[in-house]
Amino acid sequence: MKAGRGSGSLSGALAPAPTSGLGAKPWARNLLAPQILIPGIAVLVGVALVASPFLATVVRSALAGAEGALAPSLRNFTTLFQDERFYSALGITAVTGLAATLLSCFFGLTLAWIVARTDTPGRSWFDTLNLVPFFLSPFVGAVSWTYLAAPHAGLLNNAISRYLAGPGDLLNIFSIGGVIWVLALFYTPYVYLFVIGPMRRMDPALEDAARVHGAGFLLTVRHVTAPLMLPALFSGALVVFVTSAGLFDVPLALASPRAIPTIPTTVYSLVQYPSDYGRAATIGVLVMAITVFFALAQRAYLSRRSYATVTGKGYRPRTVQLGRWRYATLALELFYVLSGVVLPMIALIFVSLSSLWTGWPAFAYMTLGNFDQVLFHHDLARRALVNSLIVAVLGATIGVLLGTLQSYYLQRGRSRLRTIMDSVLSLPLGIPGIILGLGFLILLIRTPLYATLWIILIAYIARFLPLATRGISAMLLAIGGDLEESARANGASWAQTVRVIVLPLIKPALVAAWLMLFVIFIRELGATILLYGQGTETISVAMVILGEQNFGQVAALAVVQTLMLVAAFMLFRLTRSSILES
Amino acid sequence: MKSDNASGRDGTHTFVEVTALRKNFDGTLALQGVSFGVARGTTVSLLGPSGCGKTTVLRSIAGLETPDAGRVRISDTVVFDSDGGINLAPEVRQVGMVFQSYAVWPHMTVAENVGFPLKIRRVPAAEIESRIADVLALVGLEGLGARPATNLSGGQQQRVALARAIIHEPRLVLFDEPLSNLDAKLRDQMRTELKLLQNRLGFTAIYVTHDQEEALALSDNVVVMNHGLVEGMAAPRELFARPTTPFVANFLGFDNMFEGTVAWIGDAGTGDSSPSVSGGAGIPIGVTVGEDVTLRCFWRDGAQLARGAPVILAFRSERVTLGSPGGKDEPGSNRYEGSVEACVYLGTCQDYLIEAGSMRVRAVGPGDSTFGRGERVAFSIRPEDCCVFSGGQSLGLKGLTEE
Amino acid sequence: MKSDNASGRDGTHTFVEVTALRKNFDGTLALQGVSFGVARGTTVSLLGPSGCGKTTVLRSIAGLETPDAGRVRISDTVVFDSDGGINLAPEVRQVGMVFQSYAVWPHMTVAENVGFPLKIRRVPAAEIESRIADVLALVGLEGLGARPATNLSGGQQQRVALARAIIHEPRLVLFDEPLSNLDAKLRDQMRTELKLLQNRLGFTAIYVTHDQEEALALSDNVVVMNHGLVEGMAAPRELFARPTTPFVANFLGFDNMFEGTVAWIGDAGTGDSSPSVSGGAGIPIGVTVGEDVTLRCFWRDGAQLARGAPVILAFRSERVTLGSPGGKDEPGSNRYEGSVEACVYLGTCQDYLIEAGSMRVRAVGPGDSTFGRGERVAFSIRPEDCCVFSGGQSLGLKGLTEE
Amino acid sequence: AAEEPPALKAAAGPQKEQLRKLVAAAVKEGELSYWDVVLQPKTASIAIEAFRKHYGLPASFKVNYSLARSADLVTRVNQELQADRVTMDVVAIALLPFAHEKVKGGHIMRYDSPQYAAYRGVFEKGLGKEGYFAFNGAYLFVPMWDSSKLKFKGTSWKDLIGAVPEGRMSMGDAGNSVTYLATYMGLKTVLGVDYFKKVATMKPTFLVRSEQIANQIVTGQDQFAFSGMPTRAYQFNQRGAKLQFLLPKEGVVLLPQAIFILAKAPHPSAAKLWIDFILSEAGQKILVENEALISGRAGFVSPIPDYAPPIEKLNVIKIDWEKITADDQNKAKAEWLSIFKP
Ligand SMILES: Nc1ncnc2c1ncn2[C@@H]1O[C@H](COP(=O)(O)OP(=O)(O)OP(=O)(O)O)[C@@H](O)[C@H]1O
Ligand SMILES: Nc1ncnc2c1ncn2[C@@H]1O[C@H](COP(=O)(O)OP(=O)(O)OP(=O)(O)O)[C@@H](O)[C@H]1O
Ligand SMILES: [Mg+2]
Ligand SMILES: [Mg+2]
Repeated sequence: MKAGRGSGSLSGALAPAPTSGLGAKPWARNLLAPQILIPGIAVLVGVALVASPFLATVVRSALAGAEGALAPSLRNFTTLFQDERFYSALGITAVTGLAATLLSCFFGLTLAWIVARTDTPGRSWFDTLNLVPFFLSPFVGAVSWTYLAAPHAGLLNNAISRYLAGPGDLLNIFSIGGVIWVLALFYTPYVYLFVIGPMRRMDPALEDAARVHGAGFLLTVRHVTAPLMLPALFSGALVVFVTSAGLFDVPLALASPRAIPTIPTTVYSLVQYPSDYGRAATIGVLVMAITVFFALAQRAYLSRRSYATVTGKGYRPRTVQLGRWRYATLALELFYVLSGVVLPMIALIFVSLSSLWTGWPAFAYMTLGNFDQVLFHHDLARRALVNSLIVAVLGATIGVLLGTLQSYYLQRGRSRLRTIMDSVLSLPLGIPGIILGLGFLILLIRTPLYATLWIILIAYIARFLPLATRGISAMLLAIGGDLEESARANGASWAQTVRVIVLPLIKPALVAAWLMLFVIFIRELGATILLYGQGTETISVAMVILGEQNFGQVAALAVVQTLMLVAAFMLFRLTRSSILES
Repeated sequence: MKSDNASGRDGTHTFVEVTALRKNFDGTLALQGVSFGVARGTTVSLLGPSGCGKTTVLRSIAGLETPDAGRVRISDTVVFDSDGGINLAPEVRQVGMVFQSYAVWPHMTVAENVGFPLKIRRVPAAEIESRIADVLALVGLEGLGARPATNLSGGQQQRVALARAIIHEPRLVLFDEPLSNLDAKLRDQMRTELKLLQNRLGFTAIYVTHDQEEALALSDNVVVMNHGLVEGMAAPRELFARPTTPFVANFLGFDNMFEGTVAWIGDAGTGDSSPSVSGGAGIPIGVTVGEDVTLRCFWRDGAQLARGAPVILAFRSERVTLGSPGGKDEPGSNRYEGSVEACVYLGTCQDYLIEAGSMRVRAVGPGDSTFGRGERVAFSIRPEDCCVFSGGQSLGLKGLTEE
Repeated sequence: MKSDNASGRDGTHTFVEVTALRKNFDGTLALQGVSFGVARGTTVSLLGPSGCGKTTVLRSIAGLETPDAGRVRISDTVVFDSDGGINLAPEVRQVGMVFQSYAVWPHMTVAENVGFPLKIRRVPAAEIESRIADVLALVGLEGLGARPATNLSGGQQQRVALARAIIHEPRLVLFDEPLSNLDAKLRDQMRTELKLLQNRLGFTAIYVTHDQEEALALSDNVVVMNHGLVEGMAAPRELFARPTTPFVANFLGFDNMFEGTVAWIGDAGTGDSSPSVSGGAGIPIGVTVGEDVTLRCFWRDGAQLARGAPVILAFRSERVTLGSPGGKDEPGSNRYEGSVEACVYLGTCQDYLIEAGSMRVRAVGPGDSTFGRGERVAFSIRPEDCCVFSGGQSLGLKGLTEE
Repeated sequence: AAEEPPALKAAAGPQKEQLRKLVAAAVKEGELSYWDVVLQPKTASIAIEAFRKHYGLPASFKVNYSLARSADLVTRVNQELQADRVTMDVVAIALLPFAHEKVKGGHIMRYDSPQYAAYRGVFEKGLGKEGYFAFNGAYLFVPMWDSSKLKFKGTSWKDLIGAVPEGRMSMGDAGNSVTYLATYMGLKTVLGVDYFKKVATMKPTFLVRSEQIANQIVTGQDQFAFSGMPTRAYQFNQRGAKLQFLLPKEGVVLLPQAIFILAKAPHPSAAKLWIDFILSEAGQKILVENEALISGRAGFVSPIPDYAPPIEKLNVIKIDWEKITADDQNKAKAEWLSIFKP
């Protein structure tokens, strides 16, 4: 039987219905609908933000010659590819990046599992503590670790030689291992942030099934838990790999002193006078290519399988009773918190309280002078605190707004361009901060934005928007579209639906994204260093300036900055609604 | 209600009219031209297997999906017309909808969920409150208004979704498998409540389900869908008694289906000289199933039928009568013997799987019947209980059993 | 099998023995002392409403939950004993388990899912492959091994979970509501398949469900649970015919339940002089329900019963016989008249809600019965079909109806 | 004004009139933008305060001071020039080749400061360019150690070789800092490439920040610094350290901070006044006292001769900064890298 017969008697005779349409072409009206228009604009803004530094970088990479006499050429590429030092830098960066990514994935996944799924004592505390290294920032972390593990001078080495009669250079932070260690420690929170949500939402029966069918604890983790976290893990790993590979200050502090070449320090060298921006941009282009490659590979890999782990019925979050293993997980947690938070903070505090740091706390040098200088006497430091706060609050707010709209487009939109946009919008993750700063400098120097906070703000948003978009997208993905549709069907317009349904539901992700942007903006340096002007210095710029003279003051500023960030974070945790956590 | 003049203007009595809807999802033809109508105040069920396009139809009516072609009219408003370029936004279509997943908003209390449609319509707060209380009482959730919506059991959440869909007294309520997530007991209960509610409020309803009992229990008309097409549309009793296609038959519980050939037509059978039995308006025919068994049944389709033509024979397991073997062979009763292959005790009844030659017949016996596994048993099917379809239609059946 | 000497040692024939399990979840007494045994090769169902502790019992047996007290023995191994401090890890208990949510690993193919228990046990790859093929054939999933597990329909996923649970030939298979996510048609089908499979493989099974049909269909013994306690344990037919408590009765489909008082005991009724009817082993009594109606039934409990004592009367809607009003009143037949309040067509049958004085009776009539809403109708219940419980037990009923 | 500011008091005749005009113009301009790569903000505040007093500028007159890293400042200047949107007035940078390059490009304002009279010697030695820039202070990188930890008695660059075990000496990273590179280029002319190859066998660690170089000697991580900065020794010793440095007999590379006005400076008059002040006796005193920089001013008496010796006392290695091109520097950088970071 065909549809014709199925239409039945009731609808047999059709009379022309009154036409109540607007008369406009359907596609035109579609484009003007707010749910298309507003996210669309956000995406266009995002593309514009990507396009300018991207184009600047690409164009600059294709220009060679002396400053002022640049000509289009592929020389940058050919000379780069003939440079052996480039290849060894590439190799070392790949090794450190991969090792750091693997290690931070291990830590991030394990810690998230411990906090979300086990009965390890004190896990609600660890939920906060695991994120503190994120506030310390890798650079401050690297510096702190040099105070801890520099040969012959680090606190740990000194302790070993003093109390254990060991050699004074047992630990050497100035090595590839040191770079990996610090990167892993301080990028772990990224993975943790990406993984903890899915971990909380995973159906524990999937693990139970493995246990019952003969897999011991470790085999279960290997065969079930870890693979199921792959999508989130991949997102986190991608961010860690790309940003850690582009981060210059950690290798500069830890690898360069021992003449270990890396890509980010090579880029840093290239932009030092006498500078070679062409070659730096060329490396930037390659890094972007790698970013895109990884993003596409991730997408391709994930699209082959389904990772939906939330099964509605019969699902009840359960914690694993670890028994005696509780102490093992507790030990791992303590180890991480000790390495990532406690020890670096102790080192920083010691240094910040010393007028002269001699490698061991000495009562004779104790002083509060560094804090006094930073907090009350340094115009620069105080101005920088204010500027950073303004940029961070404003930037994080704008970033979350754009990120929300972009994720809405990426997750809910119908456009065919969605997948391409997803890759395009994540491009800035692969642009080294200083190159991106240069791009914006070239672009905006003729505008009134030059030497204002706005130019910094724009660069920050351009660079880190993908992080917000990724985080919010993940949450939006987890929330069924039917919650919105039922609001529409019940009479709410799109705007009302977004306000009353979508935003409250994704609030945890919004808060997380805001926090992430806020923190990053407070401490970002690479993109700022060329863009700050007189009166628009940020905290990181102040740290660099202070770092030329007195590291005690830098340590004091770092302590202040960290306390400020952690306080902001605690405030958020307290006010955060726990509806979706349960 | 607005719709009062709809019938006058259109010359029909349909309140909702869906015409030739087509929808293509990246190559999946979800709808291939679906048309049906719903009379005012009645319930139409869309029934069909998973993936046949039921939800897509419903979403197209609600405005949540934009079909590629077709027309949807609700009351006297054309809400969608691909030719006229009309596509009203969901919020102006003024319908209520209950989602398969409930779609109860987890960040709101029960009262906030239920009061949402009124709040959106800027009804005064005091009135909202009293109407929430009324409608919660109606669905049996008195006093639970202040609870977070996620603290409810599945059945209660379903009622919240229902209350939300009817609080603004929509002219049309759409239900997308609202009961499929409930366990059997609760499902029965909610079914009854839904029916009572509709009687009381008198809204028009379109009800999507893949459960035949639900469709039969709740609706005035059933539209059976398959692969994006309407396979049949009729009132429940008609549909249940005389399914029009093998697909519909199978879907409506004709759980014994066999391919066979026509052995004889009319009273003058060849091998079997059984006397004529008045079987409604059909011609008695014989259908050979497997190698040896020929069943007597009636051909009700007006179409010509030739001897030896391939047909499909179908009957329900509940219509199979069981008895001890060796009894007398009543003429025209299709009585056979076989052995019990499996038997499942279900309390009020027992399910049997009986092997008789090349046929495997499902049968239902009373709860206290005592045929054991491997035992010989006699079974008979009345010719009136058999449905015969011409064999060309077996395609639909194939698509179904594959699932 | 290992268990051969178990009976000898223990002096019992139970293969699984659960003794006095207690479990407290932050104040919720999930289990308050649950004991039961399962004979080798048989199936025991745990039946009970949501939240009664069924899953907790099953998980305790599997080792996924650590009870606060009690003992669990599987074959001749004590796998858990709170006194002896024994608590074996799940992976060494050698059971198979089918989870309510299937818990099919979405990142593996069907074959990988099914082969997992063997891979973990380091069975050679070639053998794994052949055994996967065998077991997939067994559950009817031939050729689907290479598919991603999530590309399957619900019913197919359920079979994957089943195949995974039996591939390593466990001595005990645990099922946690394996069919509750399926629609009615598929559920029926899977039920039959499960039964056949167990017959073929002969494993011992514990089966958790809240669906009475499932419990009755699949098991040799049914344990009815309520609020962390065992309410009754019996073979399906026994349980179905003579539930021991009102709770069990209600749960097993006695959908008409009334509180009443004993009007007369023995043959000498007061107001009603009906003659004695041989009703099994019970004493005939009269029970007054509401203001005016007195039903004749049998008291089977050995306990003493006084006139005027509060009792609970229960019967099934399927056992109510419907007829036209005004017919003759057969003696002892509990025949009354009422009017149809609601009527739901279900195809093979129709559900009626009948109001007769202060009683509201649910009844099931044949699919082709034609009593309309508001129509007068006569109904009767045979005394043998009524169950009477002493009124002190009404507590259990209350807890149930609240849900 | 009843009370004449010191600058006007000191001047006389037509000069006085000119100065008065200049001050008036500067007041009208209202502010000044000054970029530097060395001066700490604290020092800058002292200088700015003195500057205002010296010329009697109102409190509303703003001197915007920024400290930047050399490479970033170079980029910034280049970008502003390319975009023809100059916001900086005075720039001080220890990169003479860069300053010469900008003079050639016509980007530096010609200004004959009255103070240049005291800088003849500087111009003669090729450490400045008459009419365009002199230097407000110079610094240098020399061997340094902690006298409480190491007894070192050497007098020559060559005495460094083998003075401490492998891996216990730090060195300025010429791959990442142009000032260390310039030092290398200068030293190479007197010590030769082979000398540096020997240094490389000591497996030095490479640091950029002079602060860190000094600190690592204090903590004992390094026993010796190849590129110690006397300024740091001064500052650390004030806090209790015992740093000591050596001015080797072969000579040192002096790194003068060229200070100049950009041709399109938005506040040229204020800029001229600033140059005049910084190069004056008073200005130089502030810089030397606070930053231990070496003054190029003739007749200037250093208040801390131990750390900032008078320029005449130094054996400055002669370098023709004007001839050095970016290309030369790139070549030297590559050479340094191949020696130290093969
Ligand atoms: N957004 C979509 N994108 C792609 N395909 C879709 C989409 N929505 C539906 N389909 C496909 O269209 C067909 C009809 O889907 P629909 O949801 O209407 O089925 P249904 O009858 O409601 O099924 P069910 O009973 O499983 O809910 C299916 O094949 C489905 O896979
Ligand atoms: N991990 C847990 N934490 C707290 N309470 C729990 C936990 N697991 C079970 N409970 C509680 O214990 C009781 C028994 O739960 P259980 O899951 O055994 O019930 P069930 O009979 O399987 O119910 P259902 O049919 O809904 O699956 C319930 O009240 C439940 O809320
Ligand atoms: Mg659907
Ligand atoms: Mg359960």
